[in-house]
Amino acid sequence: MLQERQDTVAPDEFTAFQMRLEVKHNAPVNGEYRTLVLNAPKHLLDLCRPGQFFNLLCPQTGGETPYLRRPMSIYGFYPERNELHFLYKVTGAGTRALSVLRDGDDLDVFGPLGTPFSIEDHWRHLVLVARGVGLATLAPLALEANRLDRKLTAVCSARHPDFLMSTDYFRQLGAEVIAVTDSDGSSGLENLRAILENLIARRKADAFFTCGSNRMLRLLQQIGETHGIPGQIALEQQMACGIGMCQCCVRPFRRDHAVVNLRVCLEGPVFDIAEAIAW
Amino acid sequence: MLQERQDTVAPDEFTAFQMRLEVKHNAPVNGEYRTLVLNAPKHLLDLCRPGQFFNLLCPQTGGETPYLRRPMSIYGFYPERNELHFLYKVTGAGTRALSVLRDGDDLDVFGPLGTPFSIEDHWRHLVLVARGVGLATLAPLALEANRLDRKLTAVCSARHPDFLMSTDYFRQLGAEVIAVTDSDGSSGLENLRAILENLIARRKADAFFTCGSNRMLRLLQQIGETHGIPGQIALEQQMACGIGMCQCCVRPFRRDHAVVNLRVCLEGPVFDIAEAIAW
Amino acid sequence: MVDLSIDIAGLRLKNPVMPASGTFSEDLAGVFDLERLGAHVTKTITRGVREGNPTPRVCEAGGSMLNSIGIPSKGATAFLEKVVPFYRQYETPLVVSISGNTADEFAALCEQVSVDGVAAIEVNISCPNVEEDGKAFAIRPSSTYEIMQRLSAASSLPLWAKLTPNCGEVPDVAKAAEDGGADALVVSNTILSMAIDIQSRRPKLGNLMGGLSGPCLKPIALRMAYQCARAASIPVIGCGGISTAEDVIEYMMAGASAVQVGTATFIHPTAMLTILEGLEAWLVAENIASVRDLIGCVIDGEQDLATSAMAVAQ
Amino acid sequence: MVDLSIDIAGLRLKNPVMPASGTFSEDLAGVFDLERLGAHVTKTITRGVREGNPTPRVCEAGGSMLNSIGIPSKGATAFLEKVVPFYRQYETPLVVSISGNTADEFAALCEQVSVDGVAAIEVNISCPNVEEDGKAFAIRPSSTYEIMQRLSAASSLPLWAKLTPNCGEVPDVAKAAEDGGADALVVSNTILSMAIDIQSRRPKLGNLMGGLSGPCLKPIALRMAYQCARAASIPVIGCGGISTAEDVIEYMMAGASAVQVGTATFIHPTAMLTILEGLEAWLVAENIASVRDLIGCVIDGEQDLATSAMAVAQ
Ligand SMILES: Cc1cc2nc3c(=O)[nH]c(=O)nc-3n(C[C@H](O)[C@H](O)[C@H](O)COP(=O)(O)OP(=O)(O)OC[C@H]3O[C@@H](n4cnc5c(N)ncnc54)[C@H](O)[C@@H]3O)c2cc1C
Ligand SMILES: Cc1cc2nc3c(=O)[nH]c(=O)nc-3n(C[C@H](O)[C@H](O)[C@H](O)COP(=O)(O)OP(=O)(O)OC[C@H]3O[C@@H](n4cnc5c(N)ncnc54)[C@H](O)[C@@H]3O)c2cc1C
Ligand SMILES: Cc1cc2nc3c(=O)[nH]c(=O)nc-3n(C[C@H](O)[C@H](O)[C@H](O)COP(=O)(O)O)c2cc1C
Ligand SMILES: Cc1cc2nc3c(=O)[nH]c(=O)nc-3n(C[C@H](O)[C@H](O)[C@H](O)COP(=O)(O)O)c2cc1C
Ligand code: FES
Ligand code: FES
Repeated sequence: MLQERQDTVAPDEFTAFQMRLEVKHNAPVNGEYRTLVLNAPKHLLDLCRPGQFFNLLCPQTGGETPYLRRPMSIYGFYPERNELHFLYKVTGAGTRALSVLRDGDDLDVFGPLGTPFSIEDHWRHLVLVARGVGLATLAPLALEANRLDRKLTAVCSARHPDFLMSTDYFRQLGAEVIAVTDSDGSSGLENLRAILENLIARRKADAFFTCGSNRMLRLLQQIGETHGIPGQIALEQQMACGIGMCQCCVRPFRRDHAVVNLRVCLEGPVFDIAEAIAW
Repeated sequence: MLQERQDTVAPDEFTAFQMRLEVKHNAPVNGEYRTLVLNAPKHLLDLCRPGQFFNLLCPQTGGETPYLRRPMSIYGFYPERNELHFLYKVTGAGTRALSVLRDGDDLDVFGPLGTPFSIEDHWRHLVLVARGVGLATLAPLALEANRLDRKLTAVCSARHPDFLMSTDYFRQLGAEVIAVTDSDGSSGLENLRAILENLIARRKADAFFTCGSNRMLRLLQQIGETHGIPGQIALEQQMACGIGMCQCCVRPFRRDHAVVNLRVCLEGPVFDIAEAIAW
Repeated sequence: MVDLSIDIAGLRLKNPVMPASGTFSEDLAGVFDLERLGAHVTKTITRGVREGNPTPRVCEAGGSMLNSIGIPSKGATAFLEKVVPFYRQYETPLVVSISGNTADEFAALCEQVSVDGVAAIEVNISCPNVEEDGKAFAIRPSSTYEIMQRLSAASSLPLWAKLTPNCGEVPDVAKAAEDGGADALVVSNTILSMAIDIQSRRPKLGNLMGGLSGPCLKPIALRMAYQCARAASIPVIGCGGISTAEDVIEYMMAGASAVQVGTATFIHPTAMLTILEGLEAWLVAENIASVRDLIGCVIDGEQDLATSAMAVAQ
Repeated sequence: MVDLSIDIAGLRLKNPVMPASGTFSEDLAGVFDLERLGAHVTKTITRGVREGNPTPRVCEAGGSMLNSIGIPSKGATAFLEKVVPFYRQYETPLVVSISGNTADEFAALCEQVSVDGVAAIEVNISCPNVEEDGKAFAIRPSSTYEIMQRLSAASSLPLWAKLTPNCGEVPDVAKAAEDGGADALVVSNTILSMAIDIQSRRPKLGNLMGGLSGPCLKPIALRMAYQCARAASIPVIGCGGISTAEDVIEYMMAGASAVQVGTATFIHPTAMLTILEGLEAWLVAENIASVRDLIGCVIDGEQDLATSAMAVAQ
């Protein structure tokens, strides 16, 4: 087996590191999601930005044999307490292997990777629209908005109130939280549209930030175009290298009236909502 | 991963079984050797004969990825207390993986396999000549000799008195034990020859039983021919299937004035000393 | 009840799972009831006696195995006297694997083993052709076509041609085998490989090189099975790295009508039974009435094979 | 101090470890100092712009990976304007990988990239030749010879011919590449493979088939490296499944003068450094003064290659 390398290079020259980090905590949040907290050096955490991700080498244990690394958004990074957080959903071999990591185990991580969210100076009021693991990607943005003293509204969507995660977290950061669920019907497209248009009418929406879903992409593209409000979306695609070498993670985007393939790992995972193409 | 099958067939129809057995005990005997005790069903132990072996599926753990099964002699089988014993030396990936098995773990075994030692009716006094893991193979023969009420002399050889194993075991079974070691020079060929010729002179050697080493094979072939004393040797060869299908485990033997290839797993591992060819 | 039966060129198998040649023998009857298998396939024999290769004849490499057994053979006469009669006690069809160094020798053996009790002949054309510089018959369409013509003239039994992965023109070879008279294709044999022990600096096999089998071979042989099923219209029998029911399903979706299990039997002697039971359970769970419904059901959008191979653009 | 330097057809490399084409880019400079590598090898480019294949472009199979990226290319002009200048900052030699659908296109590109800052050209002749029914140039000795003649006339830089494992006649192809003017052989590219998702019944790759790389490829590519080193007299650069220093040693013992690391870099981005350090430590421990002493040192008893391949008798 290949042995992992520890920092052989000066920490300030490079943008991403492969290192083994110790598991501090790995536990379920609710029936579907788990959080993983790693003990990370400050120089690594100082490089992290909201919207970036790590490529994780999931262990080969318990009959699971994941081979490629698995991309996982940074759910939180806390240089002051040396913590790097992930929020993940168990879906296949790799995440199943992650779920059996115990406190004190090592996990080989590679990152931070990708283009982060960017908050322009004149965006005073940000709106996040998040569902499921999308929360993982958007959570650090809330912290950043708080740090930059921007107002924040978080529209959190879930199947059922039990699966609404991080709403307390957003509230602690001073965000207005609007929770919608499938179970009470409030997560429907028309209701979401109404919520967002209401925010716009109240001048509480200078930019939208969202993740993953096609439905949300289309809605925000429409609303954004109608009202001239920009936005960013974090997208997913299967990855191998995670840093732009292999070109497996491309998606098509509209740019300069043409369709171009961009790499989710390098040009993304955060893209301009107007350029993204629903799939 | 393939799931293992438990007894899907009537235990009395077949000669060998693939089954998962529970580890009862796995501990060092001395710096070089370990014993592994498995909890085995009586019907399996009832099939075992001295000189036979099992083909073990060493677990893929701790970075070790043994793929083929590893052959291991039966060191002891005790139907009355449901125990199957192995004595092994850690040499490579497979045995390293065996060495980390913990009590309560499962081990997939396949056996019993191979042609056992045979003790002819008129052999009243048996002589074992054993060294190293060869003891593992010869130990059950001592028990069998005891059961059949034969006299037994065990010549046990080791590098150093610390590595002399099983001498107490042989004594308990009423054997006369002659211990020789490299450290005091007593294991040399000439001393061994003297010991054996002395046994012959005292009519305490109707048949020889030994394992593995070339040096011992040559010595016993010479002495056997000179004095007309038959013998059996258990040989090793790399294996895959363990039951005669793949033909990878052949060795050359002298038979009917010709050299023939025989399979160590099926026609062996026990062979007539006169037919074996030193290598 | 799920229907597991399969038809291979007129030969009915009660299920699609059988052993691969060289990884099976009468000895396995001591481990489970061989009547449960779809067919019995014997180790390749040659006409005369062969010793086989120097040891070590097997080794491990990257979670798979290499072998260079070298087809030791007791010869056709001994085989007909001892092995064929053993299998007559079973209803399961017996498939005899043969090979020859020259077309003449191969054809003579083909005729010789066409006896009562033999249901089909697997012709191992992945073996070297001494008349062609030692290159295997099945590495080229032309030599494949020629040998299959010779062999099909020599026997009235169904002939299963066993192909090699050491070949750059698999679809053409498959078509050539069909045109030459093959009744089914077995896809595939092992791929030529090597391993060196860096401590001793010696090849890990006595014969320098050997054939790779087991899990590593699967994606390669599956691709070949798919190519062959699309290129030829005779049944394909998938072989290479199969160790689970899922592997069988994958091969059958790719177009195989049946499968052969090789190395997995060394690792798990009862693998073929476990696989069969898993296959049946999966079909029940998926509510599929007949295993035949799986054959070639992969949704490939009828993409052109040559275009796909080209687009891989290695 | 151990001497790690290597000579490949007149080009001196400070050590024998370099990336494999398509598994490396400028982006890795953000992870470690690229000056430490023996050479820099760029992703294959084509003359014109290419989009590449539909996604998914990669998947896992049996502990290795399949890819069907399809050589997306921004074209030669963009490459010469942006990529070549980036690598000029390093002393490490730059090797540019190129490919073409026709001999003309290939040769034109070969000439076009023969510029200052390029130390050698890797000619990816494992790519399909549209004039030959889409079959890769390197699957036959004849087409290998022809394309190498065309290419070597088009450039005065050293040409490294990258061979394919999808071939039944590797030694002949190696010889043909040498005769056609290749200065070194890169052995090898990925092997054509497939995987199907049995739940969705769809191929796991958007392009149906893809190339297998990683650990499963190692025993196959190692055998090819050995065959090529014995068949040809130009240097062989081993490639396929290398992920540890031991793997490098095995390839060099088999006859490779240097190696390329591909998929391992995806799994361990710093793999090439770990390998280099491991190699150096091993040489020190074994008291070997120069890494060149390893080249071809396998004790093979000069067994005849063809005989060995025949004796495998698959
Ligand atoms: C930039 C980015 C950030 C992500 N952040 C998170 C996160 O914070 N929390 C979280 O739970 N999930 C996240 N995902 C999705 C996560 O990568 C997949 O759930 C995970 O790879 C599944 O692996 P598996 O082995 O469990 O599943 P399998 O289905 O067995 O995976 C098989 C292969 O498909 C790939 N794959 C499967 N699903 C996805 C997916 N949605 N996106 C990309 N590749 C996939 C795997 O990486 C693997 O290569 C993110 C994906 C990307 C691209
Ligand atoms: C019939 C028989 C009975 C045996 N009984 C015992 C026993 O009771 N106690 C014991 O300690 N050892 C015994 N051995 C030897 C034991 O099989 C090997 O020590 C073991 O296979 C080494 O595996 P490894 O992975 O640790 O070593 P590695 O060297 O990594 O093994 C690599 C490969 O070589 C094979 N191999 C290595 N050494 C041997 C060997 N001596 N014989 C056969 N194959 C080998 C392995 O099975 C494996 O396939 C016996 C061998 C045979 C044939
Ligand atoms: C030890 C061994 C011996 C083999 N002998 C033969 C043989 O005699 N004839 C033949 O056609 N194939 C032979 N094969 C190849 C197998 O039949 C099969 O094609 C190959 O192993 C791939 O299947 P697997 O991955 O399931 O093992 C042999 C394979 C192994 C491992
Ligand atoms: C994602 C990916 C892209 C590749 N692209 C190219 C390419 O553009 N040109 C080429 O000659 N080989 C390409 N290869 C093949 C590699 O260069 C190498 O030959 C192969 O992966 C075997 O080495 P490995 O097992 O170390 O990965 C690619 C391989 C991978 C995995
Ligand atoms: S994952 Fe390799 S380029 Fe994006
Ligand atoms: S190990 Fe297979 S025949 Fe002996």
